[in-house]
Amino acid sequence: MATQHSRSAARIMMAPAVILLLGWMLVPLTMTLWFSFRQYLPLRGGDLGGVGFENYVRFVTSSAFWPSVQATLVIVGGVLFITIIFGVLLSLLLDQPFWGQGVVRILVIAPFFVMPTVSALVWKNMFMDPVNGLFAHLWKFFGAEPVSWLSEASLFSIVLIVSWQWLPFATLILLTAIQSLDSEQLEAAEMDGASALSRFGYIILPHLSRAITVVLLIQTIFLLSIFAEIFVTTQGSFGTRTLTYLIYQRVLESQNVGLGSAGGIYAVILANIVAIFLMRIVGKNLDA
Amino acid sequence: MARAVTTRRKALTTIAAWSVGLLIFFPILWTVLTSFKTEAQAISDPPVFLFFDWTLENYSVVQERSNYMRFLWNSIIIAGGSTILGIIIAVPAAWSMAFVPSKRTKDILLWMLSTKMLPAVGVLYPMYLIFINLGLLDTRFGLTIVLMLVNLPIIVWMLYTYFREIPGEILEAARMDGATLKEEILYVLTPMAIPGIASTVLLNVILAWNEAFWTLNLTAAKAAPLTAFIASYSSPEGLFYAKLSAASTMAIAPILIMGWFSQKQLVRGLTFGAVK
Amino acid sequence: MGRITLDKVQKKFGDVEVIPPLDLTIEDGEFVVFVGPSGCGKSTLLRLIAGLEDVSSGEIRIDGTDATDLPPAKRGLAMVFQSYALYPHMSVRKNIAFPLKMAGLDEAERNKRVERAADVLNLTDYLDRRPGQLSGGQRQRVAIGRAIVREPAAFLFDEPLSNLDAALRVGMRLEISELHERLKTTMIYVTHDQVEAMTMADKIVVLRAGHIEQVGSPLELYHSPRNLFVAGFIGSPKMNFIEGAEAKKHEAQTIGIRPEHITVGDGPWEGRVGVSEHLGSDTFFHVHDTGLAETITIRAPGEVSYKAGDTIRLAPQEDKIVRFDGNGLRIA
Amino acid sequence: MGRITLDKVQKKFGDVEVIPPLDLTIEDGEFVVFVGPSGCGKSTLLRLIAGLEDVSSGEIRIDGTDATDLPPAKRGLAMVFQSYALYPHMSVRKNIAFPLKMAGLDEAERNKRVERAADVLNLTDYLDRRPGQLSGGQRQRVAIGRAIVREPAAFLFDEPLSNLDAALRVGMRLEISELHERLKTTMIYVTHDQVEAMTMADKIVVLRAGHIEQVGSPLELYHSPRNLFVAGFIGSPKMNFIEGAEAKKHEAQTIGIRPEHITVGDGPWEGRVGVSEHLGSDTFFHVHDTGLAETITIRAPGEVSYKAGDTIRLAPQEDKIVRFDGNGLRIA
Amino acid sequence: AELTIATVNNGDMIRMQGLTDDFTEKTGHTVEWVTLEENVLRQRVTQDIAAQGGQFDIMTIGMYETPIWAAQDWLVALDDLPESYDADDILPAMRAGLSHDGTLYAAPFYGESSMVMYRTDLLEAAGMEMPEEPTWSDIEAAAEAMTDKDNEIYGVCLRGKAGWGENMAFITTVANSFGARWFDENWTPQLDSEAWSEAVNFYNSLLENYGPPGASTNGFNENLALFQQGKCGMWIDATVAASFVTNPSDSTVADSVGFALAPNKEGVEKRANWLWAWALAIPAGTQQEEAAKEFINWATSKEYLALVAEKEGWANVPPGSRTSLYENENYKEVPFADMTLRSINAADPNNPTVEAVPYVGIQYVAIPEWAGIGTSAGQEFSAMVAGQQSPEEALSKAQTMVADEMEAAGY
Ligand SMILES: Nc1ncnc2c1ncn2[C@@H]1O[C@H](COP(=O)(O)OP(=O)(O)OP(=O)(O)O)[C@@H](O)[C@H]1O
Ligand SMILES: Nc1ncnc2c1ncn2[C@@H]1O[C@H](COP(=O)(O)OP(=O)(O)OP(=O)(O)O)[C@@H](O)[C@H]1O
Ligand SMILES: [Mg+2]
Ligand SMILES: [Mg+2]
Repeated sequence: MATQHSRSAARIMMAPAVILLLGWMLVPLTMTLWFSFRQYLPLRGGDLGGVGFENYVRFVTSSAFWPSVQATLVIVGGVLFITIIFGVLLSLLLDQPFWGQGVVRILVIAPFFVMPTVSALVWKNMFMDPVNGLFAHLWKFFGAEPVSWLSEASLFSIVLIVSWQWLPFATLILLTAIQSLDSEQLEAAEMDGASALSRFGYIILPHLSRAITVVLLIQTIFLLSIFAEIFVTTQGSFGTRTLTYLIYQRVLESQNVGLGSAGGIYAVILANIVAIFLMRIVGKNLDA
Repeated sequence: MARAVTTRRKALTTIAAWSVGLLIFFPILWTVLTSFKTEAQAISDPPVFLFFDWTLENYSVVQERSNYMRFLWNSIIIAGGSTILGIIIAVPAAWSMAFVPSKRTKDILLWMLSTKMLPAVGVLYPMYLIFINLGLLDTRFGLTIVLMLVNLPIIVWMLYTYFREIPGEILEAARMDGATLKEEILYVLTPMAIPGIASTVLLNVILAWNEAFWTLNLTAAKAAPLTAFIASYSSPEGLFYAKLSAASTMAIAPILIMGWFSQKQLVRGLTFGAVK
Repeated sequence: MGRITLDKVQKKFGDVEVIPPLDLTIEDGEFVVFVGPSGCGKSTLLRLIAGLEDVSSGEIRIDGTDATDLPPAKRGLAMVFQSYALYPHMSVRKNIAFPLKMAGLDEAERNKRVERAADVLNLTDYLDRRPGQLSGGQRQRVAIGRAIVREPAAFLFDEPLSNLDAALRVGMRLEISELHERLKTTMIYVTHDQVEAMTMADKIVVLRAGHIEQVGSPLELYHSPRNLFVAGFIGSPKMNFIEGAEAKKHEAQTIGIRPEHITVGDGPWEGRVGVSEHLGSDTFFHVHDTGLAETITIRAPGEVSYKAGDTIRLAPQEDKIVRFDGNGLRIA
Repeated sequence: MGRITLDKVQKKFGDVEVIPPLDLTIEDGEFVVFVGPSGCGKSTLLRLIAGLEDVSSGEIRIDGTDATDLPPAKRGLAMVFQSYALYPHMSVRKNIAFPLKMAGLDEAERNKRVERAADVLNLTDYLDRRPGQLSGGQRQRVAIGRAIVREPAAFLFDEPLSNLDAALRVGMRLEISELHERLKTTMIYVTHDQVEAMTMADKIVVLRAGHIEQVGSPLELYHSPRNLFVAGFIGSPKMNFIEGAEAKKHEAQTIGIRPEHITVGDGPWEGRVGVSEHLGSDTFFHVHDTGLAETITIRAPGEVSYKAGDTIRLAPQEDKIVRFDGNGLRIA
Repeated sequence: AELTIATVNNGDMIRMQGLTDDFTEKTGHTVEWVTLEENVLRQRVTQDIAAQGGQFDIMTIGMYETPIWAAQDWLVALDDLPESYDADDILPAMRAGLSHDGTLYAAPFYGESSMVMYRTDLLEAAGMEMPEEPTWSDIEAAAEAMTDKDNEIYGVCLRGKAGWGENMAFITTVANSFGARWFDENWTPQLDSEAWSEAVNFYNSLLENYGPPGASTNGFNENLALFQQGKCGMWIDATVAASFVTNPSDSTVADSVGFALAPNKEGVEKRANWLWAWALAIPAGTQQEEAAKEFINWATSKEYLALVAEKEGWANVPPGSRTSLYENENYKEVPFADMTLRSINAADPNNPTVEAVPYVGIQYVAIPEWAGIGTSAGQEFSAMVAGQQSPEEALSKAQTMVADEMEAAGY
């Protein structure tokens, strides 16, 4: 496959994608880096001069910073946890023979197509509203005090909404993975005397590890930057201010571009820490 | 494993699977149902499920208020355009990675993916300035480019995983048969990878369709897609569940229907090389 | 112990009867091979015995007790799969120990048994590798190891060698035969390769479309095939079949003569040499235009050499000619 | 025309020299087979000739002109891949026509040529099917068809039969041989199956670790192997090698004798029968405890039968004994 | 020419969209509407104006933005509108709030203050009456009397949703009416003052005891929906809400709503009413300045009011912008007209608090940092209403945060 000719062709064909992405990454990022060292306040006339690392210091020392990192990690972690656990269970269920598999699959996949904005609006208003929401009706029906989900259990609610959107994705990937398991392996385990639970633990789960890694990677990429769900539901209140949202507030609400840019650089660093960490696992798992 | 599954067990599984399926689908179903209610029925206590006076009023209200077709058309153009553009750029790149791998291939791939982790808000301001200078604000072209760039890493990765499964021998055969590189990709690789390309296209149309940050921030009137349409409904005054439901239904229906029709393709391809 | 009896065992998939009711007894310690063309039901039969498929009707007895409804693990049988079905994420040691772990043995005991099995199978050096790091033959042995440690009443093999290359296949064939010599455990072995069947079996069961065509020792099948199907299936290169006048002479519808039973030189038949295949030890000539059949294949010693197009005369060994009637059954 | 000359051709992957500088000439019209153990560089050599890999140094000439830097398509060679590499999305017709289309032929001409090739290969009825709807043998033929239509200077085959089952393999082997008879085009054929090599080749090139061990006709290799490696590689079952006192007697470091050249009965050697393999036509005995080598394999006629443990006497045919010196080279 | 107009998705604006044809007919200009939810709108237009994006020819902005943007020369002055426009007809309070250095920079589309809306039927049933100028004690007493949680009737609905334009607008007016202020004359934050503590504690206990569940996520729209469903005894909010709660097609309690001035604390002369206008402004640098002016001339004119009155009835006319409207005989029949005007007139953006302050704005502080400060503080108070922290904690966090922000902004 590898003649000199094809190698140089490969380099040329890779170039557009690499150059575009490099530009996409570098140009705005460089500008962000530049802003982050400036006192840049558009509402006060724009660039008011360099301030060294002041923005950086201010951003981390602000009382909102660590809680926002924590909220980010809780949301990402929570959604990953829920989607993977339920994704595995659901894919096991859907892998069994039953009537109407096609239809159920259509039902399960549907949330994936829903815009984040729409799903957040629907959940917030029609389900989680403490007076008119369906949950409130349900709670009242069982004689319980309705919960104001978005304030009393804000992080949980957001995790729930986001999980609902991503569960189909996890389930589908895991289901395909389960279906790709060589049935002879399960039979061998059965011959070896493994119970259904042992077969799950010793055969199916290890087989799924690769798929789980992929779910982990892709979802993390998307979850680190969730925005619409928070913007629509809590606007960052009740401890749901993620790093992304905090930066948004700095840049757009306070119109402090310098400070926000410093936050952006921190987010890039956080993303890269997570990325390196993920790539380690994924790289290893994808090789095997 | 192919032992006779008892009917009893199958029935139980059926019940369980349908229950879970309906539970997951319920929010969407409820939204669609609510969109046909009057506002009063939408908040009635106890909630009415099916037995209400079905009305199309909400849809006409929504349509009156905003030109749905224009938003829809923009969504189609932007989602479709960015995907097609992405595919055109990604196919050669994925070909290179899959068939002429080098020591750096994997690093490049992971680097590409990592660009997706950059927080969009962090670079919004610079992007806005760039767009102003290039005159791309509120143009479908500009948005198409941005969404293409946003999703390019995913496209490359997906195509790469499909291409890797295509035996290199077939491309070599084409080469022996006298095909040039272009012909090799056009006549042999692409047709063979159609299922993979199809699911890549689908996934990216969905991602682009639902992208709500750039589409909202870089458009005004002319290029605004459905995400902007829904942004004007997030809280109209007074009772609004039914109207919100109608607008939501209109925003998600096209992609939902497309997704359902092509779900086999999508599911088959949604594996990112996770399954081998 | 490992006497397996199938009593009117029948298997349907939906409406398709893959195995029509069938009786078969496998004696303790026997090496029985199921052969037959692809899709004839060999694997299905094996899986019925293993308990991986339910019988549609009939009874399976193992050592006299009814096992028809026992789950696979309870039947005391071990199976080696065509794909080996090794657990890719476990080391060789863990793979082999898996059935023991499932049986609840403690670790010390497990290790002891695993090491004994590894010793028998020459796997000691590979115990800590993953299956992905092993060659085909080694994987094969791990699969056997996993079967051995359970000390089963019988081993079931489903085309265990079909994924190996020719040279390795010969080696593994010998290893399995030797293992059987040593353990004297009942073995049921599925293959569609008749060389394997011939060289390994105590008893061959020839299947066609779920029916048993013949049961017998390899040489019985070679010398006294019950019908045309068995005659054609057993022996390589294939038996030559001749119909028409020549068959009439022997008062048969069809006569069969194996390539190794035709000598070149003076004889009643004449033909033109087509392709000849020199193996060194032997040469196979494909002879055309004999007026008997399209091609007559003969086996000659390695030294014999003809060019394509040469005309040669052939002499069948009259006593080796097999006769078949109109129904394809051998006339004794 | 199809004379291919390799002149000091060398191939490195990174720092690993897979093919050390090597000379080889393939004459026009020859059927040359590359054999050798897995990983010895057969495929690499073939791909160098095809132009799918760059040579690290040296020169490849086709019909006298330097082809070293020509792209694959320009070399006028056609290749049949192990996996057949058919285009799954094209009909058989389109598959076969693809090289013609790439060469810019018009449709009428393409169809004419495709139909001619299909005729030769008995594919006419399948022209409108997709490869996925064909059996292994048919796919094989389509792959050959795609090679034929280009009327190449030479055909390159890389283990084209290794994906087929045993029975089909024999059939296809014959077909390819017949094709060569008919077309008389140069063919280079890679296999690791020595039966294929022996039966098909005009000339066999035995490779080991990128080195050419011997080049010669099948019978030359069988009768006069240049060294221990070739002697062991060619012939099935393998030649028996004996060292020590017995070899000394023949003034050699090692002597070799093929299983078919040892007769059972009265003779100088004695041993205990181990596994015996009954093929019907022949029986192979693996004899232990001869004091000569761990196992001596012998081939006896099908009728001969001993039980495991029997003691038998063996007589080697003295004139067939091959002698090797300390370096493993045959002593002429 | 084609005008691109960014606007908020409230009823009056939507109604204007429906009437655009009239404008096109008269002038030949066409209009592209970008209708966005309030928060999204603010973000979009601020972003666009700050970066000089030039995406819009007209922006819908509020009283808060106008003076700040005008100071940056980002807006086109509206001092050359034709005579017929009658700029002097604009209510003086509105005009003051939308001007910078005495020049009008945004034309009010409608204006509002806040007032008390209450259920006359419930109050009657409780045997009470609402004075036209209630104090906070009156409010508390009425709330207690009307609350009937078993029947899902909550005495008072107030804004709890975080946001400078949501809960902070209301809380700031409460604070004003308790005699508190955001900053002293040296821009030192005053959230640690006694008055603030009193105000916030009062607000919190009112919601805690008599408010609906989930009050911490209720904004204008949520409360409106609750009130229309008959679930609120009282609601203190924007005067524009009056037309919605009295509209029988949307409201179940349309004919039993009473109005009163926003309350004050006994002895404090400032009432808790705010002043706000959604106004149309033209960003400097637009290519369509002339056409944009024509549009503003049309949309905020007396004729427009008449047009709406003709098509939709007087109750649906955008209120609060013009004196002439309140002098109109037909409009005087609208039940809330008078109270709206009184509320608006009671507000004085240039003099919002008891003690002197260095800023203008009643329910906001007209400095660029306010949006950030207000929203962050709003989140603390929202968390307080959700029961996640005490008023004291909320105040002290807000105080620290505001001090930080002010320092960062260089005060
Ligand atoms: N789960 C199943 N459902 C329906 N039909 C089946 C199933 N499993 C096997 N069959 C059918 O039963 C027949 C016998 O299959 P089986 O696998 O036993 O053949 P085999 O002799 O093992 O063939 P091979 O040599 O190809 O492995 C085939 O026709 C096959 O198509
Ligand atoms: N692209 C490559 N990069 C590095 N090493 C390679 C590459 N291709 C082949 N090799 C190495 O070159 C040697 C020869 O490989 P080749 O494929 O030619 O063997 P082969 O004789 O065809 O073996 P087989 O019979 O298994 O097909 C092997 O050791 C192989 O690992
Ligand atoms: Mg089988
Ligand atoms: Mg090879």
